[in-house]
Amino acid sequence: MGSMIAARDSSSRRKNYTQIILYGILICFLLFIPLFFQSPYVLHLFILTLVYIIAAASMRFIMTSGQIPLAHAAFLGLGAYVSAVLSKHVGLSPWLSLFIAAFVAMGVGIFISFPFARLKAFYYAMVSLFFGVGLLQAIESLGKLTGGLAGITAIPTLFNTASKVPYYYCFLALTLVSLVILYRFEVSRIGWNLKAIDQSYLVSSSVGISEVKYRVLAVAIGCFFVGLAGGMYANYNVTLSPSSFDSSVTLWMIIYVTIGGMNNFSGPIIGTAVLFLIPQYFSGLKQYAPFISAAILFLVIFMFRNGLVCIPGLLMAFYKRKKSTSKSR
Amino acid sequence: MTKKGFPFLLAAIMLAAILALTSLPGCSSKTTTATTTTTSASAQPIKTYTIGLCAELTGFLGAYNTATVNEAQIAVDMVNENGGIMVGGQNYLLKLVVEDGKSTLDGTTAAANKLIFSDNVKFILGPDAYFNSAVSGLCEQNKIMHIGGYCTMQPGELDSTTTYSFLGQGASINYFTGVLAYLKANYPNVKKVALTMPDDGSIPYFGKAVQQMVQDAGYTVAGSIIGYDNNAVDFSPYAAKVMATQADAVIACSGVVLPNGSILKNMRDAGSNMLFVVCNSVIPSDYVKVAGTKESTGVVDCSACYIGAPDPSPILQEMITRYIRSIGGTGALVTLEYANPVWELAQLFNKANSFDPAVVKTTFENMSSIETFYGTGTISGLKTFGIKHAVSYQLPITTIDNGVPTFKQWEPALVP
Amino acid sequence: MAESTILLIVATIVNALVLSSMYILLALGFTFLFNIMGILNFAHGVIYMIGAYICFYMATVVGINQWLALLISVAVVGLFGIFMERFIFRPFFGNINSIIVVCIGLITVLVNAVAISQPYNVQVTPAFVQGILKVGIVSLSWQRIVFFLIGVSLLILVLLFINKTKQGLQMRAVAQDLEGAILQGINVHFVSALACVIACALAATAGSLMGSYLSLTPYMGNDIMIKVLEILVLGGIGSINGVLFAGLIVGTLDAVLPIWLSGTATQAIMMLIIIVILLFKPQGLFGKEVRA
Amino acid sequence: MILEINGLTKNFGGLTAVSGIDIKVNDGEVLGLIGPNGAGKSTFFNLITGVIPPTKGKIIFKGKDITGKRPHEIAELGIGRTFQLNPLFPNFTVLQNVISSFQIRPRSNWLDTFFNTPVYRKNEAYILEQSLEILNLVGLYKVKDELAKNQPHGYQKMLGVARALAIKPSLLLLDEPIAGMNPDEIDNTIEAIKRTSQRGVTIILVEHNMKILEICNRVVVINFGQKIVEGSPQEIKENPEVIRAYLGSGHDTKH
Repeated sequence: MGSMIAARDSSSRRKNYTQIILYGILICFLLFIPLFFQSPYVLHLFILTLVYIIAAASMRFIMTSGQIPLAHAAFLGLGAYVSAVLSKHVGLSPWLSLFIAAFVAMGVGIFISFPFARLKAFYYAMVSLFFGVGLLQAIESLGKLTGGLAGITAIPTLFNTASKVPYYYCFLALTLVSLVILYRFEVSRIGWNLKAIDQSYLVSSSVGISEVKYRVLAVAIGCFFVGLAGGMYANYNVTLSPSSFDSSVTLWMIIYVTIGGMNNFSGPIIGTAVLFLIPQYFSGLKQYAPFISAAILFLVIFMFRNGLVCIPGLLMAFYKRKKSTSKSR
Repeated sequence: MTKKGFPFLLAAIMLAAILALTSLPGCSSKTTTATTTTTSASAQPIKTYTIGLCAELTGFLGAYNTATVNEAQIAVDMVNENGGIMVGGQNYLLKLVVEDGKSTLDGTTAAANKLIFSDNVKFILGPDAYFNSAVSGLCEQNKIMHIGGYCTMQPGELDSTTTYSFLGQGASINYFTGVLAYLKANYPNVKKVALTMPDDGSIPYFGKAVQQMVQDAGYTVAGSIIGYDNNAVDFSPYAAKVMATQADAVIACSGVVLPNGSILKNMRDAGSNMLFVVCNSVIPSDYVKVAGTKESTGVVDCSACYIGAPDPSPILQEMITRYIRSIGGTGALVTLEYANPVWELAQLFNKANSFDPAVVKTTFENMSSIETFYGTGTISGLKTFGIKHAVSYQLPITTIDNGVPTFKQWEPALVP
Repeated sequence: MAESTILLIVATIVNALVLSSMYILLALGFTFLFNIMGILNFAHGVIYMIGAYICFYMATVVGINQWLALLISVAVVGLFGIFMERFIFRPFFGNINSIIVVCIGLITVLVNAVAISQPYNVQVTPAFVQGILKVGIVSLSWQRIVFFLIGVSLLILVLLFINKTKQGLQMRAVAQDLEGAILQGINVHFVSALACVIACALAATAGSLMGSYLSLTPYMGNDIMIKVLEILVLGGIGSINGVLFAGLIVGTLDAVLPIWLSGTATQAIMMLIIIVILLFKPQGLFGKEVRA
Repeated sequence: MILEINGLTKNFGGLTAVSGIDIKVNDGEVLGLIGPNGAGKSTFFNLITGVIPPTKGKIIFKGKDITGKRPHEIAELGIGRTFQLNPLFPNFTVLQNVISSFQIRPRSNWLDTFFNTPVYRKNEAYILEQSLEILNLVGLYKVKDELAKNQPHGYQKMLGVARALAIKPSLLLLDEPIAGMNPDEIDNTIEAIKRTSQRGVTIILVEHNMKILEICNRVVVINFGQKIVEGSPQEIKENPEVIRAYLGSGHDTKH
């Protein structure tokens, strides 16, 4: 449907080209990052950003259907732990366990979303929050397998090297593929149906959109990608602990989405890049660093209600207004 | 779907982020670990040498580690004011760079990553407890020497695979040799003990070792180890559980002050007089804070927390003086969890005459004793960890009655 | 029955009652806010923490009587409630994502400010009431009994306020039908601010008391926030009776479950119980059917 | 006969909203369902379309029992409906509203959808053409690119009809299609309903505005959840029972 609506726009063809060129430049830029930065630490930050971008984008995908998945960080943890346990204790290849983790997360997501599909709005959000907390505690209480609160260490890694460059390229590829898939879902009829359910499940069911089916589908797709992100995280980071996936992480993921812009696909990407990378710059402030994140939050939420993605639109509108006022004079 | 302009923004933000990151300290290749500082007084330039400290400055260990990091800084100052260290005929001053692990394993991993790759340090001190496992593996991989603070004996913290990791301050297990000997001598009525421990995954390892030790010392352990949730809202159920064992004493193994103090308080509130034995690095007077003055009674504390022994060594005396000055407060509250590793590392540099972690490590392994703030420490641990990498030394035993901590005696402790 | 078993049972009952009453105080304020402003104030746990710290600071550093400190804490936090209503909730009325963002910002600022300003992470407010009540073999601390009584009397006060006073009536009117209430000439902003003040004051009371019963950490609000949400959803969002009932259930489970289970499994089982209840009663125990 | 309802009953707790209604609807007719507020008309629609399950009774559509089916399954069978309130997707444009409603025919499988295959594109092109045609039919073509929530009330109601038509229904349920409209809008709407009916769609409409009776072939009056009387519009207007129960109960007849 997206393509069709774009096709109505007579000037869309030219705009598409500029868009393709811009995305091309962006991707080239991302490809050259390891050449710009010799420091493994900066690459490390970029790699983590890529992981969180997948997580936040998949969270937004679920949120387009009107469900607020407050268990999303727990699913990230589920993916991470499944991949870690499979590769460390079962001895599977990390590459295999990564994808098994994604499917396990998807399976659990589907399993819970059938009963949860009865719950609306706040109840869904809260019950998924409890499920997330419970899931994490369950992971934690399996001490022998997961190391409990202390966490799990010495997880087999994807590449047998201390260098971070292969991880960067691999994760960049995985992230781009995931984003493209999520984007395709979003602009396809599936994505539109999710948005329709969000606006009115009653009306959408009256035209034949099955509420349960699409809500489950949204959770399944979202959980698959967040599970994948979790697996990537586990097999890159080598260590895992439950506290990295607790409910405050979910809330931060919602912040990534909201600050970036909930109504736009690039919202979570921009939000994650800004809110994950910028506070790192101030990490030298130690205990005072969290205030920087909070300051960004307040600034953006009070100035740009619709998130950072609305800035170009606002600028353009400002520019146009200025032009028209100068013309009228 | 309005998409126009978003690639622009995306690119701009990425660019901004990248530009910001390039100016991050340590990202530019110019930074080296040894920098020359010109001092006006001496003709010979004195260089500084940076060592890393991985600590949990925020999160549940936050305030505790802030204090221990403060001590580590004092120890560094003491080393520097005594003339620094001498390596290869060159005089160096030590510089401490601290990274925050946020009291999570992943945060600690990130902090260690930052120390290794961004601050380019070759020696990492800290962190404590199970967070060590996040650092040990990385240090092994990158051939960085690591001296941890406290150990809960979980896999990956210190074993034969972590050849670059050491424990500079006790090993948690050595507290028990001291306290059990003290209990035997002073509390002959105690026959049955209950054990409490945070349910953080260390029960199968640390808990098992402790249980074995307690049994070997001739005590019966009441029931199984009582594991509590570090984040529980209310600890009174655990207190009720401890009281229900009707043991003569309860030994609080590892864990931070909040749960232990709360359990103590709830036990006293409910009218139990059970002897409360604390075996971990917690400042005794913190118990008084958490449990209350009246409730803090009948407590035996064996930890690295020193409180007013009559005969401190000169360096300990110095440390206490400076510490009191630095917090501008009252009372000697010293846990020395990171200060001892600093002191040990300074000695090692002088002795090894090198900044190569492999050389320093070998030097450490070949030594049999090393000076600490608590007197001479022995290097051992082969039986417990499968590797001779743990420093143990005498520990102070303190009792608390009616909210007043009293130093009793030094108790020699040894990690087998 | 063995003596130890009796002791365990009595201790557990007392724990359950005290915990429940404090949980209910918190959850009641939270429900108030939700009913009247339609806002899920995720910062409620932090308000509780701030209340506890103000009371602690007044009682130990300034050195005044604990009860006076409690009143000061309630007053200060209540005023903060007005601030929150005006500058944080009103601009984002009805936008749940934005509210979450603002609340997280608030939590980050307050928690870290407290964490930095405190030299040690663990503090305890001095006991409000000293002494132990001995009944046969059972000993109970007076403090717990008093806390329970305070909790119950505050609950009764709040319920009386809602049901008997003009302002309470206005609140109920706003909760039921916002537009209708506006048409009736009710000052909705005033009612919202009042609800905010009451919610914050209740949280501050619970915090101050719990600061002495448990201990203070900058992070004490996080876990209690989950409890509040559990109570809210279990009771049925917006139902006052639901809060009372669910508060009792959650408090009791919290006191009972750790007796058999070791630490971390407790929360998992707790969540399982709540989710199962909710799957059978999707609107909570006392919730109304949502209109289509 | 397209729809047959036997003894349909719904209890909400102690309250009986609909009790034992029997109605037969013939192919191609326009059936009016009238009754005062709270007579159970909307509940009746919700029961037919599966939004709420009936307590008792049977609903047979084209010879098939559809009692207890889910709303989207009933929509797939070809029963379209509009709503009294929130009749649209507010954040979609008018055109998107209609396009989104094309769920049933033609249907691309999800692989086609995902990979944007020629089949999918052909289907979507067809859907676009159909949607524009429907918008023409209901007279909303001129506002097709505007957000639905910004439309006046009358347009929103018509959009509800357009949306219901998108599922190509053989039976269309209209819930108060002209309530709250001004006379102009009422005329337009009645025209549109007539046009729709001429295309062979069976229509049941609920209304308490008597004006709608002009276009009905047959009228059923319900009150307190029960069928009072059934007949041609003329008969209904003259039926004393109806006048007493409905027209005389405070509602003025001019309305």
